[in-house]
Parts: sequence; structure tokens; C-alpha cells
Amino acid sequence: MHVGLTHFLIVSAILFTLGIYGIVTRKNAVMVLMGIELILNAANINFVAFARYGNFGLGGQVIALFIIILAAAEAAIALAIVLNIYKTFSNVNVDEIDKLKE
Amino acid sequence: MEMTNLYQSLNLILPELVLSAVLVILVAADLIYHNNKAPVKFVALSGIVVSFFFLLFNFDNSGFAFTFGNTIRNFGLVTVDNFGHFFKLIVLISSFFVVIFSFSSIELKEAENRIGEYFALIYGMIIGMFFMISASDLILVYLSMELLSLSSYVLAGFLKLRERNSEASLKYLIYGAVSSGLMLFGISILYGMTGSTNLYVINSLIQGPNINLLTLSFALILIFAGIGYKISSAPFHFWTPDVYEGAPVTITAFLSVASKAAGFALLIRFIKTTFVSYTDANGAWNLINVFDWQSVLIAISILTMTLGNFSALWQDNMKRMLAYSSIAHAGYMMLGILVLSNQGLLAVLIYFAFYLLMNLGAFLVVMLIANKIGTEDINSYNGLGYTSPFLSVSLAIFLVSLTGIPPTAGFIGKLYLFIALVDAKMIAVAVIALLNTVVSLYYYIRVLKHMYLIKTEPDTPVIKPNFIETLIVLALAVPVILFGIYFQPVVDFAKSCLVILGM
Amino acid sequence: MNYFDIIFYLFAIITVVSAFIVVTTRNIVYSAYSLLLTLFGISGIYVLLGADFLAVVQIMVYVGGILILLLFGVMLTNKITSVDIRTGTIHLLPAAVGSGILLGILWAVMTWTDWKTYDTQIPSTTIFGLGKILITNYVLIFELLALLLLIALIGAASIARREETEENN
Amino acid sequence: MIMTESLLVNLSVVVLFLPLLGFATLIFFGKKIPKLYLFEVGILFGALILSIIIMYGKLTYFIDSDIVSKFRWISFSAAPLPGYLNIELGIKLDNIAVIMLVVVNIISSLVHLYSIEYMHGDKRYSRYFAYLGIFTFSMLGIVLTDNILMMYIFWELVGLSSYLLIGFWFEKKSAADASKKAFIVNRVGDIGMFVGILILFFNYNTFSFDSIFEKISAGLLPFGSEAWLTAAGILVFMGAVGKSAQFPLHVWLPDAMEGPTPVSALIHAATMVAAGVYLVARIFVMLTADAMLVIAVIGAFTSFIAATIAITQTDIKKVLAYSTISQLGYMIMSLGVGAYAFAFFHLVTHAFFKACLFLGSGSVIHAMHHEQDIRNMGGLRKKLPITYLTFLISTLAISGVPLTSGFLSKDGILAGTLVFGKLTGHWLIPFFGFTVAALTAFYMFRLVILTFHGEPRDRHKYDHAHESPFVMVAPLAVLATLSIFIFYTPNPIAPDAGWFLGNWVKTPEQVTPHTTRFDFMIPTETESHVHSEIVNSELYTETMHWAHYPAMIMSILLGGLGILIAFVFYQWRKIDIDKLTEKIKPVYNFSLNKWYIDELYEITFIGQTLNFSKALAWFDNNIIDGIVNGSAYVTRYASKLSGLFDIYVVDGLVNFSAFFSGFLGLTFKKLQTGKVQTYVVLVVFSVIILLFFFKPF
Amino acid sequence: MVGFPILSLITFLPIAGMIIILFLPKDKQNSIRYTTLAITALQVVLAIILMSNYNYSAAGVFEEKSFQFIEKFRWIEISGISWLGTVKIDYFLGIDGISMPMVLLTAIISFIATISSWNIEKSVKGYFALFLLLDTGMMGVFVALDFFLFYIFWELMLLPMYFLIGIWGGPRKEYAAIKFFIYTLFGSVFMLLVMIGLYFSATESLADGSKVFTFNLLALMNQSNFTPDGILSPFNPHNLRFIAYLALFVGFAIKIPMFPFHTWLPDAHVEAPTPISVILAGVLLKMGTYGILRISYPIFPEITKDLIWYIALFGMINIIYGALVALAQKDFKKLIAYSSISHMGYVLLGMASLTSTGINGAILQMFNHGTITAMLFLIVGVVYDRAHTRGIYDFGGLATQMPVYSGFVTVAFFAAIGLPGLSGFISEALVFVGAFSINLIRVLTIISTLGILLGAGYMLWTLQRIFLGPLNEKWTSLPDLDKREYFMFVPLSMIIIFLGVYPSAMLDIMNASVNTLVNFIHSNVSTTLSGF
Repeated sequence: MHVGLTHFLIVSAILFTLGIYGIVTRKNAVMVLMGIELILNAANINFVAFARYGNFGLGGQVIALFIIILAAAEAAIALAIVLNIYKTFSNVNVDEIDKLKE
Repeated sequence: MEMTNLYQSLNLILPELVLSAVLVILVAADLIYHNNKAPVKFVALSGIVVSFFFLLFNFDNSGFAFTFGNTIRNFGLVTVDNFGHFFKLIVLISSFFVVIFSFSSIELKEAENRIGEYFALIYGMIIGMFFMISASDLILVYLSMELLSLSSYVLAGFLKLRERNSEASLKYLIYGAVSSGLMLFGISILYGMTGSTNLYVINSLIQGPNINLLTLSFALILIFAGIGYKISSAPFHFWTPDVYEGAPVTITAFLSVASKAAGFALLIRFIKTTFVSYTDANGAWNLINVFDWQSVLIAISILTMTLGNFSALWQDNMKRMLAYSSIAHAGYMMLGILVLSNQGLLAVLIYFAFYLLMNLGAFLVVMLIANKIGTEDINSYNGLGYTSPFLSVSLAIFLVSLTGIPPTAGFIGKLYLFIALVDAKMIAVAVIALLNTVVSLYYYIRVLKHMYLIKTEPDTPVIKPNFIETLIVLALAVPVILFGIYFQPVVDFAKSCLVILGM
Repeated sequence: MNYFDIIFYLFAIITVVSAFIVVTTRNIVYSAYSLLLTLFGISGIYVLLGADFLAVVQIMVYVGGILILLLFGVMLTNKITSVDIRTGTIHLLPAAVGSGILLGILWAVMTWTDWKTYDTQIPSTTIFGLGKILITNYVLIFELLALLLLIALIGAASIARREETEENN
Repeated sequence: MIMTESLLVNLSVVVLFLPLLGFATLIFFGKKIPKLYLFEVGILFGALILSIIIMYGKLTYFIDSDIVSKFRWISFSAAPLPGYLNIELGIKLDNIAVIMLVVVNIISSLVHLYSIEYMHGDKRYSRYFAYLGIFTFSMLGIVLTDNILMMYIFWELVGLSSYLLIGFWFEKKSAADASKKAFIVNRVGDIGMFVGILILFFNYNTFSFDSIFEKISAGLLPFGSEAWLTAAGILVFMGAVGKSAQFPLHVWLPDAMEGPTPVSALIHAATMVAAGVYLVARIFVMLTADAMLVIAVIGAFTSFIAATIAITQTDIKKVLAYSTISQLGYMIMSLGVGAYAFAFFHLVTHAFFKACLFLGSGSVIHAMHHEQDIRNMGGLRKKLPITYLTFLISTLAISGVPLTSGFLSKDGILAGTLVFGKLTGHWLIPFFGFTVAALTAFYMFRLVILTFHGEPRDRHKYDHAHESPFVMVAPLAVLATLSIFIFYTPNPIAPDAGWFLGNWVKTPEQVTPHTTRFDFMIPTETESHVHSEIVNSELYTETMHWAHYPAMIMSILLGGLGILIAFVFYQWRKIDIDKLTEKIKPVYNFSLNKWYIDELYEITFIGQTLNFSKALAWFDNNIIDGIVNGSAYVTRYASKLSGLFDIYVVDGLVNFSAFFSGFLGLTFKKLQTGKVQTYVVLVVFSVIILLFFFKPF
Repeated sequence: MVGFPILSLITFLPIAGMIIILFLPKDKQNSIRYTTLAITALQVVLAIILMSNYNYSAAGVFEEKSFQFIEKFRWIEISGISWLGTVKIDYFLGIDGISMPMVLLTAIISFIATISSWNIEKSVKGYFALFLLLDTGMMGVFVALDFFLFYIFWELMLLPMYFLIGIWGGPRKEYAAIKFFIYTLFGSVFMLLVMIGLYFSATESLADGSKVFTFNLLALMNQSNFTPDGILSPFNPHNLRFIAYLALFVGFAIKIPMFPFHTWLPDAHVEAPTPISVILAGVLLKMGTYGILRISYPIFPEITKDLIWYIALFGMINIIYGALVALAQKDFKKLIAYSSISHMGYVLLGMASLTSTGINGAILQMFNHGTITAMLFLIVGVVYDRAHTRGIYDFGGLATQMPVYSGFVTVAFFAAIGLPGLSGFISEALVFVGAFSINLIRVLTIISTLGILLGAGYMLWTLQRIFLGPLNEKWTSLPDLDKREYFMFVPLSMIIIFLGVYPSAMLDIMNASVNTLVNFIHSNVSTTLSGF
């Protein structure tokens, strides 16, 4: 079987799933952020692959570009928040930060 | 793209441009005025007023902005229409109140020197919302949502060293990032199926044959997860109570009204533009038969309101209670969407107009009380009705209105929703919603119970709002009653805002 | 099986395996470095998909920016006594079940769908095209992103900046 | 004086409202103006004079026609359902009405007079006279009405005044109990009467007696069936059962003796209790044979029960009370057997001598300082000669000794029962009748002997006893005089030879269809009769003649026997009464305890109703409210789970369904763990679930 | 009087009073009280003016032109969108023979309740402000002829009532208040749904010939106004009229309160302060039955006719059940509360008959029950004020101590028992006469007559336990009525006696309307039931 669109999509699917898995299971906030990055990348692969095989022009790549930039911005904010959490709680274990509940 | 087109486009997004400019000015002003932040506040407030006027001038101005120029893609990234204007108005008005609230918030006083950043981030939110409201391209939707989200993540944790602020911020961040990630993945699949991210283009393409419905449904549900998170509808609402409770009350108020409004505008536009083949003479929307939006919305709406109401019963924290209440209200408002008709849309618009007043009002009063007693615990409201009659009466009005009892505006909002439901012959849904209303009475009335029915304790404080605060409370409370009795202007106005450019 | 396929599988395996390590290893530093590999792999896939500029951006922004940020995050939020910084896991079972089902669905979605595909053209450089499209069709988004970055800047600074008054608390 | 119909009507209206005027005056000004009660007494005597004028006018000028005057009370004009509807009230002056008018006024005014002294010094003196006033008003209303609705209205008002008067000394618990009992027991009968009225009104669309009778005689039966006519008759009769203290509703009357003695004389002997008899007389013409039989049996049985109870009672008023019940049973029985005129006659004669007896007993009680137990009396004839004399005359009358009024009326009734027995084969009724005659003579003389004869058993009280003053004695004298035959007929052995029965009171012809009557109640139309007042069949007239002397002889013999036994037992002490009672202890106790009827009611109706109401109240508090409130268990469960749960919210909340909301609320609450990753898991699962729910395939 | 908005005046006068009170300083308690008194007195005057100008022959019910004192103008009008049509809501007031007695009752009871409120000491200002707001709500319900307006007034009462019970009530006031609120809201949301359903099912022709959907009750009564496909339209073969009727009925039944929706009533009554109990029993309960007569009956005549047996059945249950439960009560006020349930059963029974007599009786019973029960609650209030207990067994022999009071008690109790000569008798008798004339419910009627007996049972028993017998030593210092209390009892007693003797004074007012209503129901239904 020749490598085609589906193969790329499956890679992205696996990345997406792993991203979700990582977000849910990791205690460390930074690790959770890594999971988020995986999801974004999975989406990016989709965009680029679809654009390529569907002959949709450069739209997909531009979108991927935007998302990369966005990811950077998000990471910046996210890490700032994580640092702040660390200052407040002295750890960054997401599951221990549950003062707000009911 | 030609210059005329660009010029026209810029003309159409003039309010957004004004806001962006003010944002820059704010940043500059913040740098200039190091010690005295009053000018910054002034800039923030006046920026909103100015863009408000621009919005009004722009009111009946509608069209597509940033069109791609070629024939198939002559629908632009941005659709400016009265529907959008309505929601932008909601956003601006609530921003106006939130900015004013911020002036008197005790919480924010401790971060006085960062107030410039605070307002800048609020502007970020506003701009994000504006684009969310009028975006007709999924990528713009996604990015504006992210703009909104990033600003609000920061604002939720704005008071850095407060535990609950930081926690709210982190939770909001993770939850938001996942949701938007899901949405983005959904968008990417949709893109793969249609080759476009433009709603209008997608609309025309999914009408064609060979659409894999499973894939489409999957993509749509992922996208809905993103939107559902913004409007905090179940089962994507989990962040809401925690964040609302943790965030500064001004931000909570803002999130509960403006952010929700933007989310609803997006949801409505998304469904209306993408999935409606035509609107018939009776105002009913004829869905393209690819996805059963109605069933999904019915299920989610009922789940949302039930969950919101029943959870709110248990809450002792006012903000948290109002958070659940706002979840329930999201459920009510979805009732207006799920009938898939202009009738329902009208109901949503009317509801939002009133929701703006009563919810902001409730949060404002909660904040004024918290300013004095330092807590939002309902149990500490005991006897407030006697020591602080003005605030208590106002809060009572807002809560009664939220319950939806005449003669308050909340009743009219509900009335229109139910009118839409009955007109669409969805009696069973209406009954469930009405029973929910009855349930909601418990927790709203419980606040009144604490304020009035429980004896004044010796340490019950006397809260006297200052002149401006009184004025603002009145500005919210009086219309709640007034529109409850004479609601024609609001309905007339909402009626003129039903125009969604599209199919 | 031609070269294209082999290269694809190579990159795909790198990506997937390293991603798997990212989310499973208990050592945070390992995890971070695996992410580096993943991002490289993805960059390679971009190349295979004819997105040369994107591949470069991927490496520059992700590897050069985001990953470094993450590493900083790891370092700043842990007592760096050794490189062996471990982290716990939670929700293993529901996460595994959920991810499994999700993957199943995705697999089905990706394979069953009759994607519209065309013969792929010989890739050519995309920089000019991208550049043009950025300042025409997507100019609004471009500007919006600028705004977004500004907000991110303000936000991040606002949070991370040390406040003397607040420090005193 | 020229009597016109309208004059008579106007006068009767004046007579009707005079006592009410007295009532209103006394209620509002009684306390402030001293001696106002004299005004009330004066009013009553005025009313008496007027009523005598009315009787004179009616019986002189309009003896054969009834005077009816109506006015419209409520008008529903052209109502679509049930058609036209007007409720009219009115006054009907016929012979029995005007006679009753006089009787009521005589006794009432005498009682008023008597009470001046008897009630002297009571702290609610004027209130007492006010109540007497409203009673007289109500009673006159019953007498004068021409329709059954108004009858019912005044019927109830009489009940009210009776309630007020029985409970006049409400500080005594027994008095308060008795008044309540009287009212409620009466209400039981009234319900029947009310339903009967409903049946009549529904079918005839009128309340007027005359219109109803006209329609019945025209062949219109209730719901087209004779059974319903019977039912209507019996139901209305139930009213009489209550008011006239017939079995099984007789239990209130003995207790009613808790009221002041003049009240007992007026209400519970002479007038109010007679209202039932009057009512049956009013509806007599619409009674079917079956209904009459029921009435006769109830009457006979009542008279028997009451007589058997009376022989063992030791309270002077109780004896008289049971005697009253017994005599009322006589009257009812008499109506039931068709001896209409004799029933009414007995009503009148009984009114006088029983009032006399009660007032006499009042005099005794007054003299003995509120001692009522006859076992503590004795020998009082020396101390109270006038009282004794009048009391004795009345006792002779009630015992049916010749030359008294009682002899005349009782004889007629017994003859009527004999006839009835002969014509229908129901011999039990005459048997009861004669037995009771003997018993009556016995217990009445027992009473007289124990009270007035022999040696005083309570010296102290005896020594202080003295004859009552004039205002108390005078009424006794008047009433005793009225117990002499001469006022009713010139021939002491032929009651119908006189004006009373010969001219004034005649048995009316029934209006029910012939098939529903006793044969003897169907008039023979072929011949003209000498005794034209008896409109029954010839056979009946003949049998009546046949029965006249046997009945008279038997009643004299039985009465004499009863008297004799009484003397043997109590005066001459030939037989030790205590030993005798010891021998027949169960029977004695049965009688002494009034056949245990009160206890039976207490256990069954009253007790069970109360139990049922308690059960219902529990049911209401726990089940009805509980269903709505959610079961207590769930409430507990829910509040246990959450200490935060505000109890009032729970209670209020669960007004819908505690389980639902409690469960839901808790589930939702569980979901909100505060751990963001949990939320994410939930979101992922939600997405998956949503997909499976809304998959398009 | 033509053209003068007297109905608006009588309705909104209390609001004006409320505003005045809000501007009065808190410590001027007496001015606040006198203001309220003046307002309610003025209301009584206005009600009397209304009555003296009332045309006895004009029927109303379904015909706009025979309503009186009509005020009608467009309140909300939204037009201009094709698919929406014109939305209009009228401000439409008017009275006929069904509402006139209720308006009078409301005015009188408010006035009496004001006098009775005199000794309220806690937050006087808030109390009287809420009281007046409640007054407006009550009055509005009885004069509104537009469903929307009706609903607004209906709900307007909830909140003041909640506070009045909740703040000035007894020990379990919060529970009682929330229970009242929830129950009523539960009922009224269904009413809301039916209201909307009706709105979409019928159109009204405007002056310009266009047809618009309408909330106008009179237009909804005209079956020819219904659209062919409206969900509540009789022309629609799949209409939901039956369900809507039930929903509406539940809404009203809760207010009556009808078994098994009655459990809020004892709680609310027991906890409410005396004047509020008076209002609650005197006026609020009447709204349920009034609503049925004004809305359910004429709009759904055919279903009404199908259901009369059930209505009568519940009437009977109310009568018997209420009385039996009352019999078991040990709390004086609770007993009166249950007696209310029993007495409202008569109203239901009378209405179920669908005859002029029955409905006349029912409305008269509404009025009479209003006055009698008001008096009974005042009686409880008087004794509670003095003795601070309501336990029936705590008393005894009060008649000796308080003779004047006991006199009024006797009048009220006997009126409640249905003693002739007092007003209660006439209405109960008419109810029975009316109900008895219908085959279908005759048996139920006969069973219901037991209520007369049970009523006498619990009332007299209570009278005996509290007022008769030896005086309980504890209460030898209880004072008799003072002047103020005297003034509450005298007018009510006068009304009770007057209507007992001359019921036509009230019956003549409603007669024409009731006849028209009965005619209307029967002529609108083609099927005939046995018994008619």
C-alpha cells in the first residue's frame, strides 16, 4: 500500500490521542502543556496533509503557520501561569490544585 | 485584493479598529503614567464609549469584509450584520459596566499598579469577542476565540498571589486549551472534507453528495465542544463554577455575560450560516440534512439547565451559585436556538438583553457586598436586608428577574423563549424548562431568605454604596423592572437585529 | 515501497514513538527531550507534504522557542537536584479507555472517509505563495495574530513579573 | 273588628318579629339598661294577645281556607339551567298554624314570666332573655312558614337558640357538652331533611308546601318513582327525628336538661321538640304508606325506649325528659298511623301539661337549692302546696286519667293505633302504645310520690324549702288549668265532639297517588259523611268508631294499673324496690344506662369519626405532604449526605421530588471534583457519547 | 363615570400608596399605618362607587361590550416582520358580575387586614409597602381581561406574599413561605404554558381587518377565532386542549387549594401573621376558583363539561377531607385553615354543576367564605395576640372572660357552619341545590352534605373547647376586644348577617353574568351529557 493521505491522517490521529492521554494522566502541569502541544501539532498535520492531497492550495499551510504562532503565544502565557502556580502552591501538580470544588 | 475592497472592509470593522487602537493607547498610557493610574482608567472607559458610538454609527451597515476576491470565495472572513451588531452591543455595554465595576473593586485595589495591564487584557477580550461574533471563517473563529481565551486566562488569575485566582487561571487554561484543541482538530477534519474554512463555502459544499456523515458528525461535535466550552453548556461546563468562583468578581461578571454572548453569537452564526439551506416564510430554518442539530441541542440544553439548576441548589458561595445559575441560563438560551427559527433567534436576543442587565446587576451587588464583608458566602448575608436595604432590594430584583417572575425583565425573556418553543410545538421541552424554572426558585430565593428572613446579627455590616455605585446599580435595576412592564422597545430593537447575512 | 514511503514511515515512527514516550515516561526531562524528537519528526512529515517553509518554522518556533520555554518551565518549577525529575500519573484507566475509544473512532473516521484526493504535484517552494496570501487574503488574521502576541506578551509579563508590593504579602 | 287576610298576615308578621326585636334590644342594650328584660316579657305578652287575635280571626272568618302570602327572596330571572328559578318566602296561616302560634306564645310568655324570678341574680340575666327572644322568633318562624326552605332556615335557627340556651351555663362542662351534642345530633337529622328538600326542589322547582303538594297530586313524582316519594318523605322526616328526639337521635334531649329549667320547659318539652311533629304534620299529605309505616314504627319504638328508661331515672328533669321523648314518640307514631288530628291534639295538650311539669320541677329545684335528685326529696307537698297541686294535675294528664286533656288526646292516639293494627295487621304498634301508657302512668307517679309524698330524705334542704313566689306559681296555675278537658271539648270522653277536633283540626287528604297509600287513607267519594272532617275511607271511620271505647277502657285500665304499681312500690312500700332491682339487675342497669345507646354512639360513630379524622390528619401530614415532599427517608438520606444542605431548602426542594433533585444534585456535585483533568476526561467521554447518540447512521 | 379610569385607579392606588410609604421616614410608623389605612379605605369607597354605578343587566363574560368600566388600550405592539405577524398585548380591564363581588371583597378584606395590621411592630415600613403591593396584585387579577395582564398580576402577588409570611411569620415561617412560593409558582408555570399555547391558537380581528394572535381572554372564548392548526384549537384534530385544560386547572387548583395540592395552605396559614392569613384565606384562595370561572370554563367549555364529575369529586373530597382533618387539629389556626379547604370544596362543587344556581352559589360562597374566614382568622389573631398560644386545649371558658369577643366568635362560627340567617347558609344551599340538579354528580352532592354535619362538629367542638366550660385560670387577665379590634369585627359581622338575610344584594350583581356564562358553556358544546 502506497503511502497516501490516510497514513498522514493516522499519524495525526495517534498524536491527537496521545496528546489527550498525556493531558489527562500527567500530574505535572508542564507535562500537561506538552500534551496540548501534541494536539495542536496533530491538527497541523491534518491541515497540511489535507491541503496537499486535496489540492486546496496554500490555505492549509497558512493555517498551520498561524497555529504554530498561536501555540507559542499560548505556551508563553501557560508557562507564566504555571510559574505563578508554583509560587503560590509550591508545586505544579495539577491534581493537587483543587481548592475550588464542590 | 483590491484597495477599495480593503477600504470597505476596514470601514466595516471600524469599531474593532477603534478598540485595537485604544488598546495600543492603553499600553502606551500605562507606560507613561507610572504612578497615577487614573488616566489609564479614563482611557479604558472612554475607549469603550467611543467604540460604542462607532458601533452605533455602523449599525445598519452590513456586508462581507475581507473577501477573497475569487468567485467561489466571495464571502469574506468577517460578516458584518445587525445580528452581530446586537451582540457587540451586548459585549460593549457589559464591558462598560465591568470597567466601572473595576473602579470600585476592592480586590483590584491591591493590584492597582498593574491596572493598565488589566484593562489591556480586557480590551484583548473585547476584540476577541468582536471577531468571534462576526467571524465567518473557522480559522478566524478559532484565533479570535484564542485571543479571548488567552486574555481571560490571565485575567482569571490576575491577582497572582491569591490561591483561588491562580488555581482558577490554571484550570481555565488547561480546560480551555483542551477544548480549543478539540475544536481545532474538528476544524481540520472539516477542512479536509470541504477544502475550506469559510462557513459559506462549507455550506454550499456539504449540500453536495458524498459527504461522509460520520466524519462530519465527529468534526461538528469536536467543534461544538469548543463552542460549548465558551457558552459553558453541559457537558463542557466543568470549568465554569471553579473559574467563576476563583476569578476576580469583575472578570466573573464579564465572563458570564460578554464571553457567553460571544459564544452564543458564534454558535448561532455557525449553525445558521453553515447548516441552513433556506429560511422559509414563517422564519423557520431549513437544515441541510447532514447533522441533527435539533436533537443535539435539545439534549444539551435540557442537560445544561437541569445540571445548572440542580447543582446551584447546593452552593453556599454566591459567585459559585451564580456560576451554576449562568450555566442554567445557557441552557435556557439554547432553547431559543434549538427551535431553529427566527422566532427562537428573536427570543435569544431578547433574553440576552435582559440577561445582561440582571446578571451583571447580581454580580455587581455581590461585589459591592464582598467589598465590605470580604466574602461571598451566602450565610454571611444574614440580615443584610435590614442593614443595607438598597443593595438588598436591588439584589432581590436581579434574582427575581433571574428566576423569571413577573413583573421583571427576566420573565419577558423567558416568555419569549417559551413562545418560540410552543410555536415550534415542543411542548415537552417547554415543560421541562418550566419545571427547571421552578427548581431555580429555590436557590435564588434562598439568598433572599438569608437577607430578609434571618434575623440581623449584631455584626451584620451596614453597606452604603457611594454615589457612582448607586447610580450604576440603579442603571441596571430600574430597566429590569421597567422592561418587565414595558418591553416593546427591547423587542423592537431585537427584531431589527435578526438579520444574519447568508443563505 | 519507494523512498517516499520509507522516509514517511521513518518519520512517522519517530514521531509516534517519541510522542508515546513523551506521555508515558515518568521522567520529565526524558519527556521533554522526546518531545523534541516528536517535533523533529513532524517537521520531517511537513517536508514530505511539501511544506518546506512550515517545516523550518516548526523547528525554529517549536524547537527553538516553545520547547525551550517548556524546559525552562520544568527547571523553574522543580528543585533541580538531579536530571531525574519524576512525575506521577493519574486517571490511567479512564484515560487509557477514553483514548483507546477515541483512537478507534479517529481511525475509523480517517480510513473510512472517502477524502477527495488529487494527484500530488511536485512540491515547489511555498514561501512566495505564503507570503502573498498572508498579506492579502489572511491579512486580517495576520494582524489579529499580532494583537494576540501583544496580549500574550502583556499577559505573560503581567503574571510572571515580580511585584514588590505583592511580594511583601 | 274587621278581619281581612292581609290584616292577619300583617299581624302575624308583627308577632313573628316582635321577639326578634326583643332579642336585638337586649343583646345590644341589655347590660347597659337595667330591667330591660321587662321589655322583653312585655313584648311576649303583646305577641300573645296578637296571636290570640289572629287565631280568633282565622278560626272565625277563614276557617276553611288557608291564608298564604309570599314575597320573592332570591330571583335568578331567566336562568338557562335549571330554567326559571325564584326562591320565595312566605307565610301560611292555616288552622294548625294559628293554634300553634297561640300555644307557642302562651308557653313562651309564661316561661318568660316564670324566668323573671327563676333566673334572678344570674350574671347573664339579660342575655338569657335575649336568647329566649330569638328562640321564640325562630319557633314562630317554623309555625308560620309556607315553604320548606324557610322551615329549614328557622329549623336551624331554633337549633341555634337551643344551643345557646342549653349551653347558657357554659362554665359547666356538662352544659357545654350538652349544647354541642344537641346541635350536632340535630344536624344529623337536618342533613336528611336537607337532602329531602333537595329532592323536592329539584323535582318541583319550588319550596312551597302547597305547590309541591299540588304537583304531587297532579301525578308528578320525584324522579318519576314512588320509591323516591317515599324516600323524600322519610328524609324530610329525618329532620323531625332529630328535632323531636326520636330514636336513634333522641340522645341529645336528656342531656339538654343542663339548660335552665324554664328553658327545658319551653324548648325541650313544649315547643321546639314539637316542631318535628309539626313538620311531619305539614308534610303529612305527601307521605306514602311505606313512609308512614317507618314513621309509626320509629315513633312507637321511641316512646317505648324512652318509657323504659324513664322508670329508673333519678334526676327529676331526666325523668321528665324521657317522658317527653316518649310522648313525642306517641305523636310521631300517631302521625304514622294516620291519626293526624290526634297527634296534633296531643301536641297541644302535651305542650301545656309538660310545660307545667317542667316548670313545676323548676319550682322544686328552686326550692331545694338546685337539688335535682329525687332520692333526696320527698314530702315536699307540705312545703310546696301549689306546686304540688299543679304538678299532680299535670301528672294525671300525662298519665291519661279521665277529665284531663291528656286523657282525650292519648285516647285518640291509642284508638288510632288500634285501628291501624286492625287494618294493616301491624299489631306491634298498638302493643307499644298501650304498654307505654301503663309505663307512663307508673313512672310519672313514681316521680310524684318520691318528690312530694313520704318523708323528706334530706332534712336540711327540706327545712329550707319554701313555696316559690307568685311569678313562678302563676304560670304553673295557668298551665295546669289548661290541662283540664274543658278547654278542648265539652264532653270529657269524646275528644272529637269538641271544637278543637271537630272544627279546627281535620285530617287533610293525602296527595300521594292512591297506589302508595294505605287503603284506609283513600277517601270514599260516593257518600257524604256526617263526620266530614275525616276524609279517610268509610272503613276507617267505622273502625275508628269500633276502636273508640276499647281503647279508652284499656288506657284507663292500664293507666290505673301503672299508678297502682307506683303506689305499691313507693308510697306503701309493699314491695322492697331495692331487692327487686337487685333481682333484675341487668334489666335495671340496661334501663338506668339508657340502653347504652350513648356509649354505643361514643364507641362507633363519634369514636370512629375521630379516629378516622386523626388517621386522615396523619395521612395528610405524612403521606400527602410526604408524597409531595418526598419520603422522609430520602430527605434524611439527602441531608445526611451533605451537611451543607440547608434544611429549608431540602424541605422546599423536595416539594417536587427529593429523590430526583437530591440524587441529581449529588451526582452533579460528585462530578465537580475540582480536578481539571477529571473534567477533561469527562469532556472526552462526553464527546464520545455525543457521537454515539447523534451518529447519523 | 364613563371614561374615568376607575378600575386602574382602584388597582394601582395601592402602588401609589406604596411609593408614598417608601418616601416616608422609617420611624414615622403611624403615618405609614394611616397612609395604608387611607389607601385601603379609598379602595373600599371606590369599590362602592363601582357597585353603585354597576349595571345589573349587563352580562359580560364573553362579550366585550357588556363588560363595564372597560379600559382598553394597546400596551405592547410589535409588528413589521412577516413571519412574526403583529404581536399585541392589551391593557384591558373590565368587570362583570363574576368579578364585581371579588373586587368588593378584595377592597373590604384589604381594609380589614390593614386595621388588623396595626400592631405589627417589626419593619413597619416594609410591611405596609409589601402589603400594598400585594393589594395591587390581588385587585389586578380580578379586573384583568387580558391573559397576559392577568398572569402578571397573578405572579405579582407571589413575592410580597413570600416576604410577608417569611419575615413577619411564625417560627417555621421560612418553610411555610418557600412552600407557598414553590407551590404557586409550580402551578403558574403551567398556566404560562397554556397561556402561550392559547396565544398561538387563536386570532383576533383588529379594527383594520387584520387578524393577529391574541392574549385577549374574550377573543379566546370565541371558538370561531381559533385557527385551524393551533395546538389548542378545537379545529385541530390533534389538539392538546385536554392536557392544556388539566395544566391550567392544576395551576388554579393549587391556589384554591384543591386536594391533593392543599398541603401548603395549613403551613402558610399557621405561620403567617394574622392579617396575612386574612388576606390569604379571604382573597387569595378565591383567585383559583375565579380563574377557573373566568378562564377555564369559557375557553374550554367542552372539556369543562366532560370533566364536571371529576371537579365535583374533588369538591366533595375537599369538603369531607378538609372537615375530617380539621376535626383532628389541636392548633386553632390550623383548624381554621383546614376548614377553609373544606369550604372551598363547596365552591368547586357548585361550579361543577354548571347550573346558574350552582355557580351563583359558588361565587357567593367565594364572597362569603372570604368574609367569614377572614373573621375566623381575625378571631384566632385576637386570642393569639393576648395568649401567645393557639393550642385549642390551652384554653377553655374564654366566653366568661371576653364576652364581646365571644359574641363575634359565635357569629363567625355559626356562619361557617352554615347557619341560616348568616351568609354562609345561602351559598351552601345554592351550591347544593345546583349540584343536586345534575344527575351525574347527584350522589357526590349527597355525600357532600355530610360536610354540613362535620362542619358543625369541628366548629362547635372548638367553640366548646376554647370558649365554653370552666375558665382556665391562666387567662383570668385577658382583656376583651379593644376599639380597633371592634372595628375589624363589626363590618364583617354586618356583611355576614346582611347577606344572610338579603343575599339578593350580591346575587343580583352576578346573576346576569352567571346566566350568560352557563348559557355560553352549554351552547358552545354540541354533545350533551346525561343530566342536562
